[in-house]
Amino acid sequence: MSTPAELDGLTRERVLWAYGIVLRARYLDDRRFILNRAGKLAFIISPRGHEVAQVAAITALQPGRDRFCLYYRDFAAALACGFTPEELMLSAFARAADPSSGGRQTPGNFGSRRRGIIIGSSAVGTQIPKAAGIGLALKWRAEGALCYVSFGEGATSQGDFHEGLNFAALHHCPVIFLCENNHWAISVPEARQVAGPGVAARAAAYGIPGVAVAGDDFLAVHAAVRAAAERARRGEGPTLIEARVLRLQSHSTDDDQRAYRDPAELEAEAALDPVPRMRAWLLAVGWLTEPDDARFQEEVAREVEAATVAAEAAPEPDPSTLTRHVYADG
Amino acid sequence: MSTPAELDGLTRERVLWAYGIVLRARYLDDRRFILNRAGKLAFIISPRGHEVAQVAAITALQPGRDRFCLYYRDFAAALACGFTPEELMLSAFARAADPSSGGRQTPGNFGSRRRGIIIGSSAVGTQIPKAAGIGLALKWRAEGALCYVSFGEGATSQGDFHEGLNFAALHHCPVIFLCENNHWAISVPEARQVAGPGVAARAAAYGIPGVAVAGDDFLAVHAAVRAAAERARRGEGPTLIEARVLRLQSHSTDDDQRAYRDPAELEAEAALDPVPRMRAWLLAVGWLTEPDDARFQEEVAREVEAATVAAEAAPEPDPSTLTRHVYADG
Amino acid sequence: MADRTLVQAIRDALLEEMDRDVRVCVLGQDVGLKGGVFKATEGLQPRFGPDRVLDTPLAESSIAAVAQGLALEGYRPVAEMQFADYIFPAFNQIVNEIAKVRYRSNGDFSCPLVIRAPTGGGVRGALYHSQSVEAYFCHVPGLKVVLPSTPADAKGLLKAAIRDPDPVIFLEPKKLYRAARGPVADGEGALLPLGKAAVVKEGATVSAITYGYLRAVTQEAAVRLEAEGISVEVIDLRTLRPWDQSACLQSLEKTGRVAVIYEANRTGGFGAEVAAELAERGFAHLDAPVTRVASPDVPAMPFSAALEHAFMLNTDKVAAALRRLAEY
Amino acid sequence: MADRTLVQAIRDALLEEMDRDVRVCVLGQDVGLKGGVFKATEGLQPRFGPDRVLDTPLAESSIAAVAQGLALEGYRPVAEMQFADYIFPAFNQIVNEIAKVRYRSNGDFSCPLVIRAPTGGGVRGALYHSQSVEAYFCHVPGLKVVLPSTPADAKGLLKAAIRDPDPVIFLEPKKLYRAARGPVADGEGALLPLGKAAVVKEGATVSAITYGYLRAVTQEAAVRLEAEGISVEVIDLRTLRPWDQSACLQSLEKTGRVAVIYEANRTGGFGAEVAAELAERGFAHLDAPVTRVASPDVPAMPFSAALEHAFMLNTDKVAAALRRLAEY
Ligand SMILES: Cc1ncc(C[n+]2csc(CCOP(=O)(O)OP(=O)(O)O)c2C)c(N)n1
Ligand SMILES: Cc1ncc(C[n+]2csc(CCOP(=O)(O)OP(=O)(O)O)c2C)c(N)n1
Ligand SMILES: [Mg+2]
Ligand SMILES: [Mg+2]
Repeated sequence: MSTPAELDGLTRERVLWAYGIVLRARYLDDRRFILNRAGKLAFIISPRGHEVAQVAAITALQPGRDRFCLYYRDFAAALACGFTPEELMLSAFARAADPSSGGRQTPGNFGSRRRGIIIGSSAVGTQIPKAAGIGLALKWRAEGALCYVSFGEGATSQGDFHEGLNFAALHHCPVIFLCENNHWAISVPEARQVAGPGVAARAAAYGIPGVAVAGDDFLAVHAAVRAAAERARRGEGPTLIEARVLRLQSHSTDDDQRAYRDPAELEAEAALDPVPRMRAWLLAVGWLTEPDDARFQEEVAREVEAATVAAEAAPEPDPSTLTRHVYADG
Repeated sequence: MSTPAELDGLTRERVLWAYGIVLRARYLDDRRFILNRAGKLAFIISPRGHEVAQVAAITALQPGRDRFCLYYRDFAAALACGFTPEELMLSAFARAADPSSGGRQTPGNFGSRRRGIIIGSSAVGTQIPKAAGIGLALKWRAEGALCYVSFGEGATSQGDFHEGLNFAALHHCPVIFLCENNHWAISVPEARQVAGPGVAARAAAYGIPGVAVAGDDFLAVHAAVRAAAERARRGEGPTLIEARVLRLQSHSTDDDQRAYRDPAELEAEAALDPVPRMRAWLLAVGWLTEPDDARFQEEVAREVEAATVAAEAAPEPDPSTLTRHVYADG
Repeated sequence: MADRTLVQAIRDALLEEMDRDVRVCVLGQDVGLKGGVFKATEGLQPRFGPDRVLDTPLAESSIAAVAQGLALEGYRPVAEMQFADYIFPAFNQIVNEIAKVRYRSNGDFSCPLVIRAPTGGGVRGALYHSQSVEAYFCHVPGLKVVLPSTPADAKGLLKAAIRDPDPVIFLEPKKLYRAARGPVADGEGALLPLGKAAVVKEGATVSAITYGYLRAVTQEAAVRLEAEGISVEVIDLRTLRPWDQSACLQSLEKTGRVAVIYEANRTGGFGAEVAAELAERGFAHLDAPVTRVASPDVPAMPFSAALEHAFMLNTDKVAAALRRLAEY
Repeated sequence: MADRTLVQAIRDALLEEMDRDVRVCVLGQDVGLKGGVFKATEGLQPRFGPDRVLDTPLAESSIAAVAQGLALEGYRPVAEMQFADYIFPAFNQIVNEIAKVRYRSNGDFSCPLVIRAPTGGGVRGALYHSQSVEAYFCHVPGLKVVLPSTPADAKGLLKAAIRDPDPVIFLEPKKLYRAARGPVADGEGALLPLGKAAVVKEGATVSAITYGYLRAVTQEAAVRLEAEGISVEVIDLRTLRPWDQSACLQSLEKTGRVAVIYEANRTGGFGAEVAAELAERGFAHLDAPVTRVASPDVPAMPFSAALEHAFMLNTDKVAAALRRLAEY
């Protein structure tokens, strides 16, 4: 990992804030798994292994100004965009107060108009050309805002990936396409998914920059996204970034990856968990001390517990609301 | 244009055969336009400007052994694959004996099971991933056959283009993807259609060879397709070829390109008609003499006239057949 | 009141709405200099520029998706699909995305946009330029579906669709683009509400409920039957989702006999919905079965003039069906 | 006769057909080592290898297109769409290509393939893992549509679909994958013809026509009503295109009262076709309106257990509707 010399405009405070988000994501995830095993949460998609890449990317952007088309694994990114732990727990419990969908969608479909987080769906890849359209609008409006859209490497196989990149490149839309390449789409490995030299290399087909970065390298991801953002804000068009990450959990709580993956590989990957690595890096460069970290973690644990209690106690959607919001007048 | 030294396995006889096909395509096209103006043919899509590229490509393949997924502009390619002038006229007149569809489809949707010409549709781009599937079957069968699929540069914008290339590349399917890039999709110019460095360059995204050739250079197109065919038959997978051609007519008889194209450009392109250029080349290298050519053209004109007369006189489909062939038992 | 063809009325609606509201923009294949393959956007690009009248790549999924992105950002896009037959690559974006934006966000987001497409046959368009696709969209909560049949309706309903807060699939009977001509009001006076049927002709014996190209055919059949002493009430639905159930039921209660006449393949067509609903809600008033008159169940309309003719409903076929119903 | 769950019966059908005919192959996302997200293809890849049981990229349009290519070359592909909600990216390939191959080639080509997809709700799958999509395909001439509801039917009909000379959309009610269990025959004895409904329970007062998950719900409602003295005949359509009109009409003629019960959104659902056709053809025998009982017109089934429950039909709702109909 890099040293503070490469910080590229980042302050210690900002990096520690990002670390706090990463910790919240991890603590929340642990808590959700316990709740899932206890039969209290029906379905979880874990960001485990992706957290550092997600938070590093969002830290390079401007929530409130920019637009975000997140995908179902972007749990840590959603926190970085401003969702609170309690809000995400409301969504996990499908409570009425879930700000994304009032309990209508599975957790992982993040949306908040005031935060610029465009409501997603579970249909893989659909957000990619949609982001091109949002980018076109932002270009027309010319206020320097951009649209960030993320997806897995599996999504790059969809026709919508191609159509979205072609459109955004043609019209120099201010869009950052970020692929969180964890090398698996449920049980399908990258080798049976992505023909050719890899995701980042596909940018060249559209005449736009393609950048591959190690997703556990906070500074590298941050720098790539920051460069892409500057390019976008200058009106030079989109960038495709491939952050190489690990999927340290099964695809979802409905999956068990031991059925199709090599145990030795799983073990080796577990040792590469980016969260302790980020912590070790911050300790090494002296931006974090062990006692500070302990205090941090305690705070986060308390916050997550409070969020869980509050969300669990929150009311379910009223069944009479089932038919609302089909049209404007309903 | 190249000289016979580059002939790459082609005999004089074979090239003259190809020239004959090119002439037939042109004479038939001229005849169809007259019939269209006379109100006898409802709709034509002209191959004008594409003929040499089409015939050069097919001449490098093995009709009868290989599969062909042609698109609506592949009139000359259809002739090269074995359709007779009379058959194509039957299709233009929507006669019952039209071998492609018995008058059910607009002319240009070529199909003939015994000739390996896979029945197409008018929906742009759908043939591309279908060809990947055919290629997979041919790979499994391992008899050295390949699938040739052609399309315009407009079709490369469809998601199906991406999905088809990705699949064929992943599975090393014996497929030749040939883009007839005439720089226009009806009125949309290539610059508003294809982002980045061009169609051939997109092959790299899938790790397959991408080759751009001048579509009026018979030998160049032939050599590119021949190399792709050898590669495919060796089991090394697909190739993407971009043949740069001119659209010397409006998109179809429903279009008038003078409404959206620069008159000077149209005039300049008319001077580059590949058919007289092929003739000039053959005369220059001595494979064709003026008297032979005159005799050729006379023959072709007679053949086209006979085809027209026969097709016009052929019976229309019986209305009672409307509901046949919806399912196997009907 | 100007005299306009249906396609001119469409163009007028686009032009007026773009003049009225800078958020309105148009996108699609060949909508720019060419003005669309049917000339529905003719002259718009010179007037509003290549951004507001945007020639897109040949990729319907992204056309729908880009329109959606623009709508989410506050624009009012009108996307053109060159033929309704080519809307299917965009089906996922329309059904899974556009239609569900409001619902899935619990009302936080909306997606006001219009997708226009020429529909139906009778112009020798063959299998891929003749399809009637309305049924696919009428089954999708979150979408509205409009299918006008006169220049005045086309203009008034397109203006309303553009101003509607929800996504509208706007299907235009291509056979009528130039064939239908009539008086059309200017500006606000042209506006018509979505969801209201038109009683095209009053009658007492049979109610003929139809839409699109078949409105004119049904009117002709009604005139013919009038001479035979059969009084036909002709209703043009105009909007298919939501459709005007009360106007149809009112007519049913008067006549006790209903035919639903539509151009699509019979099985699973939108006429099934109309027939099922009216047969259920109007049961007590029916003197004869609610009858469907539709196209045969073949994959699409063939190119051959003979086969096209065999496929399409016409005045003879519709009159015969209405006569049978009156005599039931 | 082995005792199998519905998903096991599906797997058995695939395995037997692959054993029987080397042209049969399976493709889709995660169908390989994982055996599919519902385990419908479990154990097939180890047995038949990674070609005949092919893990595809995450791209439904190409899954359909590749299956089509294989079918055109004489293979008998069975493609899996991971959820019916994700079949829409393939809509163009299915509707414009696969369904029309035979027709547009005037019978020269055919396209025998099966597309399997888990359908329907009730498993907390939310908006994008619960949709009922049958109506979209039932409107498409050239396609057949099957939607079984018992292990024996699932096996028998899947085997028939694989052997059918035409393309079949095979929808599997995911709520029943493990919940439905019953005796299933081996090999050829399991085969069932497409297009035949099953009279699940005879009855005299009301005909309840249904399919899929709601077959069991309707049976429960029928048992409950029997205790109240209302005799319900329950018919499971099993195949939706072509559907068994004569079995339904026969029942209608007996009872004079018909309810069509389906899980999809009411408007434009396949039940509209059944209701419209029966109300038209059975008119003279009807003592009450043909009644539709369906899900509300909201874009899809929400995640929240409370909202999911509010969305779904259940024994109470179906019994209430049947009671009303009997009392009409
Ligand atoms: C259109 C569509 N097809 C299939 C699915 C089912 N599905 C959900 S996630 C997933 C794998 C996605 O893999 P990838 O894009 O690599 O993202 P990751 O989950 O690895 O982060 C699949 C197949 C879906 N949601 N949408
Ligand atoms: C899916 C689809 N969308 C739109 C059309 C209408 N259309 C027919 S040909 C064409 C242009 C195709 O251009 P290109 O692929 O470059 O081929 P060319 O005609 O130039 O040879 C369009 C837009 C279509 N046939 N199919
Ligand atoms: Mg992945
Ligand atoms: Mg072109």
